[in-house]
Amino acid sequence: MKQRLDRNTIAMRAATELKDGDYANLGRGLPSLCALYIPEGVIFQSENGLLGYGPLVMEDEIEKAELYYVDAGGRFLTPAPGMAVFDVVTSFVMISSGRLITILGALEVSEKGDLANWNAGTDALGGTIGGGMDLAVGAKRVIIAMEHTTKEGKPKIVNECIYPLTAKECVDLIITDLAVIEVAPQGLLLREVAPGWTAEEVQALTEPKLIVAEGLKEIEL
Amino acid sequence: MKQRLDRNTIAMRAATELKDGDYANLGRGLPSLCALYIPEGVIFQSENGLLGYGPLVMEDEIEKAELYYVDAGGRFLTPAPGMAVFDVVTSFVMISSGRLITILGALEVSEKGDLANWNAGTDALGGTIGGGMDLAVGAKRVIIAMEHTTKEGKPKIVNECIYPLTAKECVDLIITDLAVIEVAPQGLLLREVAPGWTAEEVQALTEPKLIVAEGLKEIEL
Amino acid sequence: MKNKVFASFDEAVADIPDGASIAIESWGAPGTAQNLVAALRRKGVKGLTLITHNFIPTLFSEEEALFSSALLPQLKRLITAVVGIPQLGAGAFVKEYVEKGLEVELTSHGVLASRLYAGAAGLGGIYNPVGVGTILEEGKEKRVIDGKEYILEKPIRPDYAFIIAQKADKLGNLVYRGTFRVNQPVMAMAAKVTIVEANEIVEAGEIDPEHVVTPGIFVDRIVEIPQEGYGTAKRSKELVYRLGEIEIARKMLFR
Amino acid sequence: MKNKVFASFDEAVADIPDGASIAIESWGAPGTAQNLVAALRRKGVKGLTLITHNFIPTLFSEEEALFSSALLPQLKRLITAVVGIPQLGAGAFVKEYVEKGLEVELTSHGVLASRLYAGAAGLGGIYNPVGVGTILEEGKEKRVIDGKEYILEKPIRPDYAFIIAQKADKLGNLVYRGTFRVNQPVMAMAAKVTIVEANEIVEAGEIDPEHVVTPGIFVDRIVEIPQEGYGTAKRSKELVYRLGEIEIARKMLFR
Repeated sequence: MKQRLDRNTIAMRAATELKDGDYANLGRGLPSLCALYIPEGVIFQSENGLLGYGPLVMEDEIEKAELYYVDAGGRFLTPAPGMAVFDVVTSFVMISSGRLITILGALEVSEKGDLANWNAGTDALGGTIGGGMDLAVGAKRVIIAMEHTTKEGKPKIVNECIYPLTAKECVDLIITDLAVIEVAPQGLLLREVAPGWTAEEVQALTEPKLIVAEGLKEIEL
Repeated sequence: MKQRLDRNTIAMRAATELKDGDYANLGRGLPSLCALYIPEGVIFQSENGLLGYGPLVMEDEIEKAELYYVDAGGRFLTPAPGMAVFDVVTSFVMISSGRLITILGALEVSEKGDLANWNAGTDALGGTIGGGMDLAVGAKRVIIAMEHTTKEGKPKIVNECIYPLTAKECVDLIITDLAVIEVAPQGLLLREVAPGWTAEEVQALTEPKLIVAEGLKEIEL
Repeated sequence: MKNKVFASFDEAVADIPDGASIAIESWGAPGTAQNLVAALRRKGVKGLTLITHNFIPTLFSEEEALFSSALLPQLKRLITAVVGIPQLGAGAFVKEYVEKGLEVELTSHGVLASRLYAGAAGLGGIYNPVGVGTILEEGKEKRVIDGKEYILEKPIRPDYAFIIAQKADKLGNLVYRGTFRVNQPVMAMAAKVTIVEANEIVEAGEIDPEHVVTPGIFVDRIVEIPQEGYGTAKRSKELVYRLGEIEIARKMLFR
Repeated sequence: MKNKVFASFDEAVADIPDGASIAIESWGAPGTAQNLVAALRRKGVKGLTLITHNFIPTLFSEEEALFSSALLPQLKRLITAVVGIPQLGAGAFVKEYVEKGLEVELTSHGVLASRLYAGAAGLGGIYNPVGVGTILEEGKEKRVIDGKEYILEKPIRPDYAFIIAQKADKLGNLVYRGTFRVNQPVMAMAAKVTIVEANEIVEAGEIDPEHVVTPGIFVDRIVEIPQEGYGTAKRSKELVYRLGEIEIARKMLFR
């Protein structure tokens, strides 16, 4: 079996979508790894009311954690110069204002860019909504960072999402361990493939038809 | 001709409606005079984002004015301990929250408690709206302090307002130079008359029918 | 000056009746008005509607920390954006109560914030694009405005809000600390009666007017958190260290 | 760090096209971004929509102070809650322009604030009870919700906001001073591009994170007000004293 990108490499590739001066909100799981690779000058937002914070407190330095700065996932943060604290009304104005780029994980993304990422089942109590729907609707750009297929090998890029939706037609770019795919008006545009993979091989693991972009290339970091 | 209360006495009577712990927003003109008579512990709000300010800077002490505290009428204010500064979104939440009592002036008040106080004509550009509509709709209690009749002697308490409305069915109490009248579910309830005036004499200067309250008394201060 | 300072948490919640609606922030132990939650448990009122962004099980014993979920047995209705912790099976811990009649209304965090704002501002409803095509639109009016779909969301105007502040002056002006500000300012504005527990109560004038976050008009009752009370810096810090030692909590913190 | 600091007011407004919509607070001279207003006059763009709470005539010569009304000849449309000064005949001073085609949309101060919030929050509309039975309801949808009448108000999302701040850091975090905060925070949030003139620009980290009023994400461009510029404390103080000497201004101040 050919090699796929590991989680850190997916995060690394997703991080290249951000540049100095961008404002970013990173979702849980894989997207949160992007923080390790994001270029200087990118400013992070946390939905619970913090902008411009410093690095996460790592697991082995928990005793250094300040009590009063946590992110939306409950992780401790370090303060940084130029940080701002605010309430959630202001925070969700930020999120809805189109001034943020968000990198989110996904269970499924549809051909039209529908996103399902909060609940892997049919029971509404089987997942948590949080601020993900707001981010998916309000962000300037929604980038998905995820594995291309489920653990069972089934496509996560699908014709129609089966799981409960987070938002309709919201995804702009999908970055996986196999490919970089743009959600374009004409359909899903395959822009990059993992080293050693062909467009056909990626298509075989993707439910909707992919349009191979002119200048298709290998994922570079 | 019998004597009517002067403007300061109307303001004094209106001020007795407020007590320690109340939050108040005073309109322009006659209502602003109430500030001179209001008991200690009443806290003033100004729609441009100030709560708990101290006395107005008087005309002859303008050089004492701090630059950064003005009220909604552009008058300079002195700071007071426990004051809070905020933006107008917060200010109009305050105004809409039913936590404020407002004393406003009026051109006309109708039998049902409709208020007209922003425009004495038919031209929309002939008056200024400001925050008066918000106060009239949102306040816990709307008290009107005004002269009972126009300069020409015509009733200002009318069956239907002719001037453009500020808000419908919003007035709770009318305090004039002749009477104190409650806007009650059954109609206008005459509760107090100026010293030496009878209910009939007040009625003669009032367009809608007044209901004389049990225990009608002279205005006391 | 009207006295807003209450001597005990029990007195501060004494008038809360069965069936009341209460907004409580619950962003971790230092962001929850735990002493008021404890008092409401002692009082034992039933049929409550709880509005809380995070409804998550307490990872500690009740003597150590209380989240808003400590009120679970007293609830009739729950409005929340986060029910449970994904790693712990999300909302599974409320199922027993759902079977016994608990109503759960899920929302998103931003929609909750804007509904609380709408309640505070006296609005009748707001058209929000968040939730279109999701379970949030079920049973609600939808409408296209200028070519875009929106859901009509109703304001939330709780009977009470329980707030934890870093500092309160005697007029009720509040400041918070760090990310535990969260929904508290808008909950304080939206509620009919706002009850505050503060780490410190100071005289009027000791908070710079420019730094007040919640102006005193929105605050009805204030109780000072005693040294041994829930939510003090010392106690919260101890919990943080304990949290670092709990495997499941590590997964929460560093997932 | 991306540079938000512009060297001149003219550069900061250089891209504003004919027909743009601009929100400008104008609560007296120290609460108006006068230097940006002056730059926009110099630029001479036409067909503007101005959103301003107070649209009042400048009581001074243009060299002394500029309110938002200094843009009157460049406007196509005006949205305001206060047009003119009652003692000076209210909106009479705009009549000449109305006859030449200026559209004036009157609103109330609170409705303006909530429409700016709605624009900032991406809402499609809000049901506000203020204005029912008044000229504000003309041409708008009305609706009864839970027995009460509301007007459907549309969000305002200006292309630009002109803001005056007491202090800005280089990331754009702002603090204001006293009652000149007013509509500025919500205008900065609602606008697509926010341009700030600040009495002082400081390094990131020099404003306490807890005291930031407008977080830097909402601020695109910052220009420092020069010592001789409009709106400095010295200049504003001089105006205040002059104001004390003008009969009409006295009536304004102490009516």
